[in-house]
Amino acid sequence: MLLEQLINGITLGSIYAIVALGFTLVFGVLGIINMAHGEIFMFGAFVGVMVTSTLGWPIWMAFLAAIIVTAILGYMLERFALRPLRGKKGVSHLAPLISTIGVSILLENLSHHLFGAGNHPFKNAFAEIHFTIGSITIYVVQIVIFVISVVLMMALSYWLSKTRAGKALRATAENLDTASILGVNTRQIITLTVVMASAMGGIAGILVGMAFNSVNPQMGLSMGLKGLAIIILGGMGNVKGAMAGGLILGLAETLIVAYGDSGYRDAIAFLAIIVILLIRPQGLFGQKTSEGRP
Amino acid sequence: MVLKINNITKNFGGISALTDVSFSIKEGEIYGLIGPNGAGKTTMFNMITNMFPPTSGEITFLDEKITGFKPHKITNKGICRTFQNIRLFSQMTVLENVLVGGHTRSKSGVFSGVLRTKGQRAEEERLRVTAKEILELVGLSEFEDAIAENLAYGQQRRLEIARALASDPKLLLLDEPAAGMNDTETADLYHLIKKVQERGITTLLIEHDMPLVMRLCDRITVLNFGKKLAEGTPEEIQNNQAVIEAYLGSEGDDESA
Amino acid sequence: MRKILNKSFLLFTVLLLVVLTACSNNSETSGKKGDSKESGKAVEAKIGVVSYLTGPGAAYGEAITNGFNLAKKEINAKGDVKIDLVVEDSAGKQEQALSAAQKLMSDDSIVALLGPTLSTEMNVVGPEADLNGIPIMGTSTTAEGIPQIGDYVFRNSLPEALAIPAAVKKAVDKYKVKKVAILYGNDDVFTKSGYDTMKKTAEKMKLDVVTTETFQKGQADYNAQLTKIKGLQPDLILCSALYNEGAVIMDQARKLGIDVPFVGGNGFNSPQVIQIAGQAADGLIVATPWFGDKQDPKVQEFVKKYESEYGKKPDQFAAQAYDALYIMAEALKNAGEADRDALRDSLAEIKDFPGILGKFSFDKDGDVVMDPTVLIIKDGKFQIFE
Amino acid sequence: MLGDFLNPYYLQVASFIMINIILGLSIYVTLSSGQLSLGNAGFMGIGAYTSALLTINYDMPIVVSVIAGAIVAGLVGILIGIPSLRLTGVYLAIATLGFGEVIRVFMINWESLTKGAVGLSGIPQIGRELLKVSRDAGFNPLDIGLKNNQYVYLLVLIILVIINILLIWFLVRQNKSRVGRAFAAIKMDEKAAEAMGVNITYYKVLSFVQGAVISGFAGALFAHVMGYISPADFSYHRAVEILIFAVFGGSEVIWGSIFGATFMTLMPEVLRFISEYRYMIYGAILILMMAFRPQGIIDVPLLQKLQLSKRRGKHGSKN
Repeated sequence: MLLEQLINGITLGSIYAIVALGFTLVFGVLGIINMAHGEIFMFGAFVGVMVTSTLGWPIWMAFLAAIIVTAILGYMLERFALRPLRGKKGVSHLAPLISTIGVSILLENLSHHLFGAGNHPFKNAFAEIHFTIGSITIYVVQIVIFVISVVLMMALSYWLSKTRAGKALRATAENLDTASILGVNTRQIITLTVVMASAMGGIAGILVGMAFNSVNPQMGLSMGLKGLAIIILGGMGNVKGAMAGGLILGLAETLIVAYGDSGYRDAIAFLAIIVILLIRPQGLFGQKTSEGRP
Repeated sequence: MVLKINNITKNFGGISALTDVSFSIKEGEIYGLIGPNGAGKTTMFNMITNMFPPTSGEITFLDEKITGFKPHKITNKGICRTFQNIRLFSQMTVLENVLVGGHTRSKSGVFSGVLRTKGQRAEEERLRVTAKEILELVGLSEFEDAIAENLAYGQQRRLEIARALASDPKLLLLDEPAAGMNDTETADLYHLIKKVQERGITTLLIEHDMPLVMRLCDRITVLNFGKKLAEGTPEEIQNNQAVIEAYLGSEGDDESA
Repeated sequence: MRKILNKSFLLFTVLLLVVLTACSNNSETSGKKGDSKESGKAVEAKIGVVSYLTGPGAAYGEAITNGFNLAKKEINAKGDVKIDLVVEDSAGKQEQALSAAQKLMSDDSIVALLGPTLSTEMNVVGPEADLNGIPIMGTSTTAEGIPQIGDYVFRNSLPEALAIPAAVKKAVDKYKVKKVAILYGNDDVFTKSGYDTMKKTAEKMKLDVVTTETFQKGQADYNAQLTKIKGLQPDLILCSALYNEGAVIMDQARKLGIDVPFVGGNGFNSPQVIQIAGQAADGLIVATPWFGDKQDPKVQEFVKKYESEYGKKPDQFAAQAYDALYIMAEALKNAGEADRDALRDSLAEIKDFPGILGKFSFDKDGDVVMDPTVLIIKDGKFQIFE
Repeated sequence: MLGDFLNPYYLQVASFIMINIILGLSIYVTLSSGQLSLGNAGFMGIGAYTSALLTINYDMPIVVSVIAGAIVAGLVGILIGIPSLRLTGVYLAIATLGFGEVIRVFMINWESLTKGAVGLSGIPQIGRELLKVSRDAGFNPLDIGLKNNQYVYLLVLIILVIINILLIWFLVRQNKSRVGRAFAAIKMDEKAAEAMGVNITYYKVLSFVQGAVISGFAGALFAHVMGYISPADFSYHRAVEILIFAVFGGSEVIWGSIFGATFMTLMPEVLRFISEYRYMIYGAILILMMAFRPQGIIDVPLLQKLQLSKRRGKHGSKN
């Protein structure tokens, strides 16, 4: 029973982690909390449903399509909701937050119109493969999800620290002006960041579809808020923190259901936000900034 | 002594911005704080107003230890500052900016403000009269209804001084008030600071305009790399070999940067 | 001070504008009133409908208004009663439902209200209708306490308090159930009140409730709850969920290897469950007033007509709406005039009305008296549960 | 006749406008010191539940319970506001967002008190209670040609209008006082405000708590106008809706929130066909406003222009 719950928790946590990676990437470079990330994730899931259930194409096509669609959404998000605000005089730092909330509302309701309010099943043979050890049933999808999340995290860390583009990204994150003086094309880097983060959301969407066989327009909001909680838990802009935070939240939610009251499951994430912000604003894995006062 | 700086040290994550600096200012003085860029002058202002706490050392104001006080409390005690990079309340009118300066010299709260009690109305009236008088002093009377950010640069600097004066300070901290001013404006500034002195207000001045500093200040402290290099009257400073070297060196740096 | 006056003046101008538009609209409706007084003896009546037509639950409102419209056509063709429907959207929100109802009630030519769709909306609209003395009948409001709001509040939708015990009882008898687990959505009015009934039923029947688990809207992963339930090995799972979530829950449960039957409430009762969950839906037991495959000529005729008119099979919401308008028509006929109070009294008198849902009566509160049918999903189809 | 003139439907919509204006003001007052709180839906819920429970369980008069609701919301506001002070900008927004959701989860789970998701019904309704009172006093609305619901909603609207005028008067005066200047100074430059001797801790908590009290107050009124509340009324979506009132109308000036709340409440009623796309339009509004007019429809220059033209009409009479 405990073992099964741990597997449940790790599966859920891995998905949370991938969602949070997208959040953290955008925050790390732009210092913006992208409230629309959850909805982009949801769109990715719907693309998966369309491709596999409606069109009957193989699963790898679903991944490809979801990545393409969410990348386009990410580009549009950057182009229409973030770029107009950048470098404009008199725009408050809250503006990008509000404008991405706008995008999230727009996308959620757009999907109501496009796909209907109901749940869409994610029918795919791959999702059915499983094996049993004793009384425990393990689905291959669960393992795949965990592996993908770890691989994405490691690839992202490597890419950020070792490659040219990654270094440019980090330079941009350090200081926009300096980076552009040093010859980094900041606009391109920013667009790349948002597009990559969104594509990660798309991947997470498909994984959720496969794991839970449930895709609906409301899932973006709940997943988005969880992702937000995770990056605050793990430390804003911290790749490893996002991974660890995701797993912590996934396990915590599963265990409170197993051994506590399932009614308070959703409260964990939100309580974590409040407690972490008040006690350790830099997050569990974040570095304290040197400035005494902000 | 109005202000006593005792062995102030400030480290920012291993880098020391100030090392063991001490000096004191007498009542009614105009005191200069000079030094090359990055010498720790503005950091010293931040120590005095406790925007950042010092790593070690102590500051006393009118024989009271003020280290560790909240910045607003320090203002309340009678120290008020201006900023090197102008920090006006840019969307407010000129008069409103000065009224905010009078915050510590008034006390009406939510209810007296909303109900416009007799005391509150008298207080507002007094604040307004004082504010207008100060605007007169700095020569901004005709702009009292203008939005602060629409003022010319030199006027914004003067407004900052007016705002600080409205807090009725005993010690005024001016952070490069002449920066970006032309000769006439600088001359006006000179007279303004002198007039402030006549009102019995002590002034601590950070400034790069050496002729102005030399004409204005009674005494000067020179900082270099966070350390006190010299202290004395303008003549003494001008003839101090260490100061000359530091300045010549740093000016060369300035040009190459 | 003058400035404040100016500003408040502005505010009042806005208000005035609102009132002005109100007047213009008023005259419009009163113009219509005159038209309908031409034909002979038939009782003519305008009935207001408040329905959930836009937003996430629009499918419910659509089925309901379809049911009304179909019944209206038939009733008007018969000629005893002539009914005119005025439909307003509530978007599933209490504020909008109340505004819509208010709009309808203020029209004196409207004698009764049908709807609103959700129990939450009825909780707000019901007291207002009662205050204004206009009969209101819910066709899909199943929560407890709705007809008790007042004398003018009725419903013909089978309440959970009747449906769930019937289904549980049959399931318990058939499978010799001793231990049950309960799983419900705790942040939704509908599923929460269904759970309350389930809990009461389980207590009354002295079942051993091994665990009570909850889930929340938008949740995709029910594995944690289901794994826990699986470990406790219940004989039956009582699941108060809307069909969207319920279907996913059954799917995940079957994947985990839970093969005991599920009993669901009204919201779980939809052909959509089979579409979403496929084979995993087998073993779902629900009680419903409506069974489309019933061998009753009246039912079959309704299904046929509905399908040819709207291109899909009617669900229970359409059927309940259809019956509701017939009940209204019957009451109007008995009352003999289109008067709000007379209509209320004759509605309260309705007894053993033969509708497509079966024999229907109101009890003293205006609540439903009827026997539900218990269904089970077997081989991907709803069948009568014996 | 008065009775023909007053359509209860419009009275009711106007009442909702009034409540939404109060909500819009609650976010405005917190924003006026530069803080964005997304927790106002939570405070609204606290006010609504407190007031509803007090009237249902203890038969308290509505006037008392509404005030109690506002006070309890304010107390929670202090509890949340003080520790939240170390958070600025987006962090505060996120923390308050989390707070709002926690409140909702508790309202759902604390069933013995709140009846969970089923919500509280049968809350005494302001207008209906007053109708009872006037009937007991021997007065029948029909005497002045009013139907019951006309009378009820007319009374509700009158009360709400009075409350709104008082609240706006309060805020306008506060804005022009020392406290209002301190809020504005903190919003424009927190550090400079501190250097001018403004106790930023105190004033930030003050404006946060004022926001909490006002939204709690609006929530309590909401409960007694609707007669029914459930946790779903105080969700994230409500918080966003309140935010839109201020952002669309203009978050810099008090008239912005008022205009925003009025417009946004009227829009779906006047343009019923829009209702289906309502939330999509909301989303688009937020994006477009941030890109092209981040200060909202109504801002200081616009107000000045309006005032100028008005003054010119009055031959330049000043004050």
